[in-house]
Amino acid sequence: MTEKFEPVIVGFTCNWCSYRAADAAGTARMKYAPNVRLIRLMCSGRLDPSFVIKAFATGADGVMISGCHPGDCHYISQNYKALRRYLLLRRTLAGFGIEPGRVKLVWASAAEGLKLTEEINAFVEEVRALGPLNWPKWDGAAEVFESELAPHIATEVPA
Amino acid sequence: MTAKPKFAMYWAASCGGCEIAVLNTNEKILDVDANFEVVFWPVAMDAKYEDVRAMEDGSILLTLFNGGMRNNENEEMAHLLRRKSKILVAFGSCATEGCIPGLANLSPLSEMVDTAFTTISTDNPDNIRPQTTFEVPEGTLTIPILNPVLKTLAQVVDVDYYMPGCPPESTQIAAVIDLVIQVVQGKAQLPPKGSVIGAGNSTVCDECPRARNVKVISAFRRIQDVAPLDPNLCILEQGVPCNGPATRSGCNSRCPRVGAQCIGCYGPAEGVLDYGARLVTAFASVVDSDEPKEIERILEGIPDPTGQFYRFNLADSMLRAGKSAWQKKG
Amino acid sequence: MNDYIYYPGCSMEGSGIAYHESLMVVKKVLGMQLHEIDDWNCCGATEYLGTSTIPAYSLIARNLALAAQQTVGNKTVMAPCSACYLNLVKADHNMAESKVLGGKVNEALAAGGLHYDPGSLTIRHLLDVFINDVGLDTIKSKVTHPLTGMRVAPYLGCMVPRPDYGHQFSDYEQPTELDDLLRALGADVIDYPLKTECCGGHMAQIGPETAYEMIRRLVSTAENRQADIMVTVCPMCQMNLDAYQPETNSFFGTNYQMPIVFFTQLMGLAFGADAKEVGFGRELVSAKKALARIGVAAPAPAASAPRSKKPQGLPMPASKFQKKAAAEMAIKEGSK
Amino acid sequence: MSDEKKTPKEKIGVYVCHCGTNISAVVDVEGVRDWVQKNMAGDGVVIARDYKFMCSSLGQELIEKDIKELGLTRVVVAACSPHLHEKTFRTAAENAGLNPYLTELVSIREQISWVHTDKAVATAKAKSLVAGTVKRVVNNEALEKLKVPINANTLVVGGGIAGIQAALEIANGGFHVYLVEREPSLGGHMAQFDKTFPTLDCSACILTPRMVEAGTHPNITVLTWSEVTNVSGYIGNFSVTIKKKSRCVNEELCTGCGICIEKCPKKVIDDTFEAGLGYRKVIYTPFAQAVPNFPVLDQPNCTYFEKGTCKACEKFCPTNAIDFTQQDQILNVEVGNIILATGYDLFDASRMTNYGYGRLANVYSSLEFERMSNSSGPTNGHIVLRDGKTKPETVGIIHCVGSRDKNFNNHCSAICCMQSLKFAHLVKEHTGATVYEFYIDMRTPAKSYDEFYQRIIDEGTVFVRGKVAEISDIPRIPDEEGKLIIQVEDTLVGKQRRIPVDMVILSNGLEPRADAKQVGKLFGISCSSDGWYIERHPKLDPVTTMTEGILIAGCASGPKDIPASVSQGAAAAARVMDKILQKEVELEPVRATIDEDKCSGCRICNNMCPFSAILYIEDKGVTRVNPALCQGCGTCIAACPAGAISGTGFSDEQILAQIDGILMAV
Repeated sequence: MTEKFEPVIVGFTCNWCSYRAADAAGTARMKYAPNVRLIRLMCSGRLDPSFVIKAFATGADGVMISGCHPGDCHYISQNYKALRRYLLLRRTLAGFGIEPGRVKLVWASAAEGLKLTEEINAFVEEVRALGPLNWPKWDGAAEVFESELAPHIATEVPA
Repeated sequence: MTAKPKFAMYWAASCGGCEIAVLNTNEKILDVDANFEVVFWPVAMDAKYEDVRAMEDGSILLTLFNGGMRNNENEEMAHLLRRKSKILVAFGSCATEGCIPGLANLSPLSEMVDTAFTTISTDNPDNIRPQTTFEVPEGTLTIPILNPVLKTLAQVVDVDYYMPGCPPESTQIAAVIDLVIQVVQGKAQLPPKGSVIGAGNSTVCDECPRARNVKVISAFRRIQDVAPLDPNLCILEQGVPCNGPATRSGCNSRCPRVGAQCIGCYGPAEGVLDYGARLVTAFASVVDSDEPKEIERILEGIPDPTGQFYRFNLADSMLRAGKSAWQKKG
Repeated sequence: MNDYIYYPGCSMEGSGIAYHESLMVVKKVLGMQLHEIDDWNCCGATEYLGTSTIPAYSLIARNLALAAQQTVGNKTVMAPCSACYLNLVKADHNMAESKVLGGKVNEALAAGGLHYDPGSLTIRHLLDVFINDVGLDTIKSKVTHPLTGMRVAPYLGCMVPRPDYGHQFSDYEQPTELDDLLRALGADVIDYPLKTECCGGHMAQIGPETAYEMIRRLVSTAENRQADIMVTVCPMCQMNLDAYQPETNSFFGTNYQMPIVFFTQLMGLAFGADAKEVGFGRELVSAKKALARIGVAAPAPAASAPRSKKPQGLPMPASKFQKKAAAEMAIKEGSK
Repeated sequence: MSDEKKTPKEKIGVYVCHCGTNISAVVDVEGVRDWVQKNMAGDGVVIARDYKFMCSSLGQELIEKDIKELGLTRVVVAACSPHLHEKTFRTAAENAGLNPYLTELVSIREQISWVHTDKAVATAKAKSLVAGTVKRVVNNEALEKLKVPINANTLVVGGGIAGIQAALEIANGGFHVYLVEREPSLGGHMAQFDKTFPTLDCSACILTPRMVEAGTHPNITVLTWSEVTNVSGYIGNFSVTIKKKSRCVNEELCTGCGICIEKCPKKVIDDTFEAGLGYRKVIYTPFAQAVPNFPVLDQPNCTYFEKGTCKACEKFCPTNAIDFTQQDQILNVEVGNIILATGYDLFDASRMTNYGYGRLANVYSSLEFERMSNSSGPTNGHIVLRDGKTKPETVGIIHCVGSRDKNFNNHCSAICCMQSLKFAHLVKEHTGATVYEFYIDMRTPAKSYDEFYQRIIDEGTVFVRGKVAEISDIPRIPDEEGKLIIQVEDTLVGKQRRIPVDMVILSNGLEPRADAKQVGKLFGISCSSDGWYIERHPKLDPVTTMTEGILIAGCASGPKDIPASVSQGAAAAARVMDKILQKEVELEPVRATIDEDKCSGCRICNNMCPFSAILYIEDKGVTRVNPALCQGCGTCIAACPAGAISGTGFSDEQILAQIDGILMAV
C-alpha cells in the first residue's frame, strides 16, 4: 500500500443552500478534492440516518451532511432537526466502531462555494487520516472472509 | 395419503423461551398433536439428527426454527431442516433478527469467549477453554466452531415466513397454528412467501392505550428514576426511551400496558430497512433544543445508544456487526 | 465563591502600596479569601511584550503555571493591577489562540519543570470581581459611612476594559462599572468622559511632554467638572496622575491639585475604616480637602434647574445605559 | 442488490453532454457513455448517447425521438446543474409523452469538469454519479402537479411607500387589498422626511397624494393601528387574524376635526414620528396629513386612564366620537397572497458610545435631523442646537454609523451617502454653516445621484475620507473649547485630524426590524443571518420567498432607497396579480404522505412541520399531511419511526438506490 489512500465519501446536500454552494463553486471554477459524491435532498431535514448507515454498509469511508446555516433554513428550522439526528447518529455509530470523524455536518449557504470546497478538502484529509473503512459486503463476499477468521481462538490450551 | 402432515421444531442459538411460549398455548398444543405428526423437537421428544437426515426432502410440512446462527452446527441444522421442510418459519426474535445473542456482534469473538469462561460469575480457576478437537481412546471429539458474527436464519438459508417476538406471543402462535391447520384442511390460503406472520403491520403505539401528545423531550431518564410514572401517559413523553414507536405491533403493547418501556423484541415495522436508524431519528427529532451543547447534554441520557436501538435487531441491521467483530487483527 | 488565587504584582508592594493596604481591609469586610500565588514573579509590565515575545510570554506564563499548580478547587486568578491583569489574560488567550506560541512558551516553562494549559484558569480584574461576583447589593449593605457629598471622577485607564477578552464590562469606551460601584458607596459621581483614555503609560519616562499633555487633559477635565477627587483602578494611572501632576503644572503653568486615589481606598472609608488604615496620606497630591467633604454637610450640588411646564429646548435621546436601566426596570416591574 | 438477475422493469435512455468542451475537456464523455451502456444494461439502460450540446433543440429532439422510437420509460441526462436545465429536459420528455418527473439530470459540469483536473478521476466520478442517478430514476414515479384555487384578495403588511405602492397597483387592477399598518397612519418612514434625494422635492408633497388615494380607494381596506396576529393556510388560501387596537375613538363618528387634540392638556415626547425630538399630545394624529386622520388615544399616558379624571377630549368632541371603553377588535380575513413591506429600523447610535449619541447634546441621529429640517417638525424647520435656539456654524456629518462595521452590521445601508449629501445641502441652505462630510467610500450609483454629489461638492461642503474614531467634548487647545471635536484619520492626507464643530449629524444605518424573526415565523418565511428576509433568488426573484404566496417588498429584504422600494412594491403586486389571474396555482408535487395503516399515531412527527401541514386526527389516532400546505422538505419522512411516511420525488427507494449506484465499482 505505497500509493495514498483515496477515501470514498458520500455527500448529502440540501437543494437550496449547500447544493447551490456546490453550483457556485463550479461556476467559479474552484478546484477541490474529487472524493465526495453528492446526493441532492430537498432539505438536510430529509436526511434519514438510514442513508448514512446504508452508505457505510455499501462501502463509503465517510459521509458528509450539509445544509443551510442554522437560522437560514429555507424550511425555517429543519436543519436543526438534522443537527439533532446527526449528533445522536454519531454516538450510535461509535458503538459499531465507526469513528465519529467519519460523519461530518457542514453548514454552507448558497453563496459559500468557497467554504463548501474548504470543508470538503478538510474532511477528505480527516477521513484519509482515519484510513479505509471497507465494511464487509456480507452477502456472499462475507462467507469468504469469515472462513479466514473461522477456526478461532477457542483452541486455547488450558492454563 | 391419510398420514398426518409432519411438524418439526428446532432451537439453534436461543434460550428456550420460544418453546415455552409454544407450550403456553395450553390446549392449543393438543390441536398440534391432533393435526400433525411431530417428527423432530429436541426439547420435547427424543430424536437424532440421523433420523432427520433419513427423512425425504420436503417431507416435513412445517418447521418452526428458533435461535440464531452462532456456530457451524446451527448452520448445518438450518440447511438440513430447510431441505426437509416445505414451510420453514424463522420463529422468534433470535431466528428472525438475532436478538440478544446478536449483541455479541459488537465485540470480538475472543471477548465473548473470555466473558463466558473467565468472568467472576464463572467458576473456572484453571482458565480451561474449550478446544475444537480432543483426542480420546475412542477417537477424535470435535465441538462446533463459533461464527465470528452471529447470523440470522435468513442470512443462511431461504426462509418462508418470519414470526417475531422474544418470545412470540402465545395467542399469536395459536393463531398461526390455526391458520396452518385451516390451510391443511384446504379452508385457507397461506400468506405470500417472505411475509411476517403472527404480528401486526403498524407499531406498538398502535395498540398502546396510553395518552400521547406532541412530543418534546428535554431529558432522557431511566424508568426507575421517574417516580411516579404517569400510568396513563406515553412513556416516551415522560423521558423514558421507549422503543414502541419503531417496534412492530402484535404483542398488544404488553410492556407499556404494565408500566415498562418497550424494548423492541418484535423488531422493525413492515418495510423498515434498519430498525435502529428509525429510533435514532425518532428520538433525536423530538429533542427539545437547537443548541449543540444542550442537545449533547440531553443525549447523555441514553448512555448506550447502540444497545438501546439495536438490542434485538443488531444481527439483521444494515451493519450487522461492530468493526471489532469482523476486522482482521493487525 | 469568595476564594481567589491572588496575583498582587510588584506595584502592590511599591508605588501602589495604598492599593494593597486598602484591598486588605476591603476583602476582610467582604469576606473574600485571597490565596497569593507562592513564588510569583514580575509580569513584565507594558514594554517587555513589545520587545521580545517568547521570553515575555514565558515570564507571564510562569505565574499562570504556578497558579494552576496551587489551585485548590478554585480556578480564578484575580489581579488588582491593570497591567498585570492584562498581561496574564493576554498570555492565556494568545497561548490558546496560537498553538505555536503555546508550544514555545511551554518549552521554556519545561526548563523550570513547569507547564500551563491555556484556558485552564479564569483571569479577572478586581473591579470585575467586585461587580460580578460580590455584587453591588452586598457592597451597598456594608457601607456604614456613605461618601455623601464627595464629587468623584471615575477613571479606569485603558487596560481593564480593552480588549476585555472575558466580556465582563458593559462597554469598551464608556464602561459604567466603576461609576456604579462609587455610587453604591454614596459618592456623587461626575460624568467623566475620559474614563478609558490613556494616562501616558511609560511616556512619563521616555517622552515627558507627551505624558504631561495626557495627564493635563485627564486632570483638567476632572477639575472643570468640579471633581474633588479622581479614583483609579490602576497603579500606573495613579502613579502617573499623582506623581507627575506637579511637573505637569509647572510645564503648563497650571495649578491643579487633584488628589488621585485607588477605588479600594474609598471603599475602605465607606466601610468605616480610618483613613490611615486604607493608605491615605501616601498620595503626593493631598486628599485632605476631598476627605473633609465626607461626613461634614457638603454644599448642595448645583441643583438642576426647576422643571418648568414648558420644556426647555429639545429633548435628549436616551443613552445606551439609560436604556439598559429602563429595560431592567421594566423587567423588575414585569416580575412584580 | 440482486436486481441484475431480474429482467429490468424500465427502459432507460442516458444522455451525456459535452457542453462544448466545458465537460469533455475534463471528462471522457464517450468513456462514460460506453461504460453505462456496458455496465448498466441490467438496470434497464437500453441506449446511451453523447452529444455536443444536449440543451440545444437538436439535443432535446434526440431524447424525444428515443422516447418515441425506443419507448423509453426513464431518461437520465448527464450535463449541468439541475437548477439550470432540469426544467428544459423534463419539458422535452413531456413533449414526447413521458411524465416530466421520470427524467433526472446529473450535474457532471458544476460538480466535476469545472472543479476537478485529473481526467481519469473526473471520468470515474462522472460514471459513479450517472450510475447513481440511473438506479435512482428506476424508482421515480410519474407525478402530477397539484392545483389549488387562488383567493383574489390580497393582504399587504406595512403602510410605508412600498406597501402603499403594492396596494394601489393591485387595487387599480380591480382586486381587493387589506392594507395593515402598525402605526396610527400610513406613510412609514417616508412621511418623516423633509426632502428626498436627489431631486430635493418635498417628501410629503409626493407621498400625501398616494396615501390619500390608498385611503379612499374602493378596493383597499386600510387597517392602521393594527397588527397581524395569526396566519394559517397556504398560497391561494390564507386566513389571517388581525388585531385592530383600540383608538378610543369611534371611527364612524369622528370627523378628524382635531379639537380633541387641541384641548388635550398633556404633552409627551413623541419618540416614534418625531424621532424623540418633539412632543405630541396624548390624543394625537402623528402628523397633519395622516391617513386616516382619526386620532389615537395613547392610553398608558392618558390622565383619565391614570387618575380617572380629565376627559377633556370627550367634553369638547363635537360628535361624541371619544369612547374610553373601546376594546381591541379581532378581524379575520381570507386572502390568496400576502405582501410583506415591513420596512426597517434605524440603527440605534447610542450603541456606538464613542460617538456620544445620548451623552453629547449636539449629536443628532439622521431621523432627528430629518424632523428638525422638516418645516412641519418640532423646530419648524430651523436647524438649531439642542438648546433650541443657537444656529450651528460648523456641522459634521458622519457616514456609515452602524453600517460597514463588523462590530454592528457588515452591510452597506445603501441610502446613507445620498442622505448625508442631502443633509449637507439642507444645512447650508438653512444656516450657511461650514459642513464636513466624513465618509469611508462615496456610493452614489443610481440615476443622477452622482450629479447630486458633484453639486454638493460645488456648494463647498468639505469631504474628509476616513472613519471617525471618536466625538469628544474634551478640548486640547483653546479653539476646541465648547465644541464637539471629531477625531478622524484623514486617509487622503494620511494624517490624524481633530475637527471642532458645533453639531454632529450621524447617518444611521438601516437595520432589520427588531421583531423581524417573529414576524417571519408568523408568515412562515426566514431571515438570513443578518436578519433581513431571504428572497427566493437574490437576483432573479427578489420579491418572492421560499413560501409560496408570501412576497416581500421594500426594505424588508434589505436597505433600499425610495425608488427601489416603490419598484419592488409594484413588482410584488405584478406577481400577485399574475397568480390571481391564473385563478389556480400549480404546486411542485414533491410532497409527503402518510400510510394510515402503518401510522400508529405515536405523534413523533407532529411538531416536525413549520408549515403546520401535519395534523393529528384524534378520533382515528393517526396523523395526516395536508398536501397543499406541505412544502416537501421531507423532515417528517425522516422522522417517522414506523417508516409510515413516504415522499414523492425524493423517496427512500430513490435515495437508497442512488447510494448503491454512486458506490458501484467503476
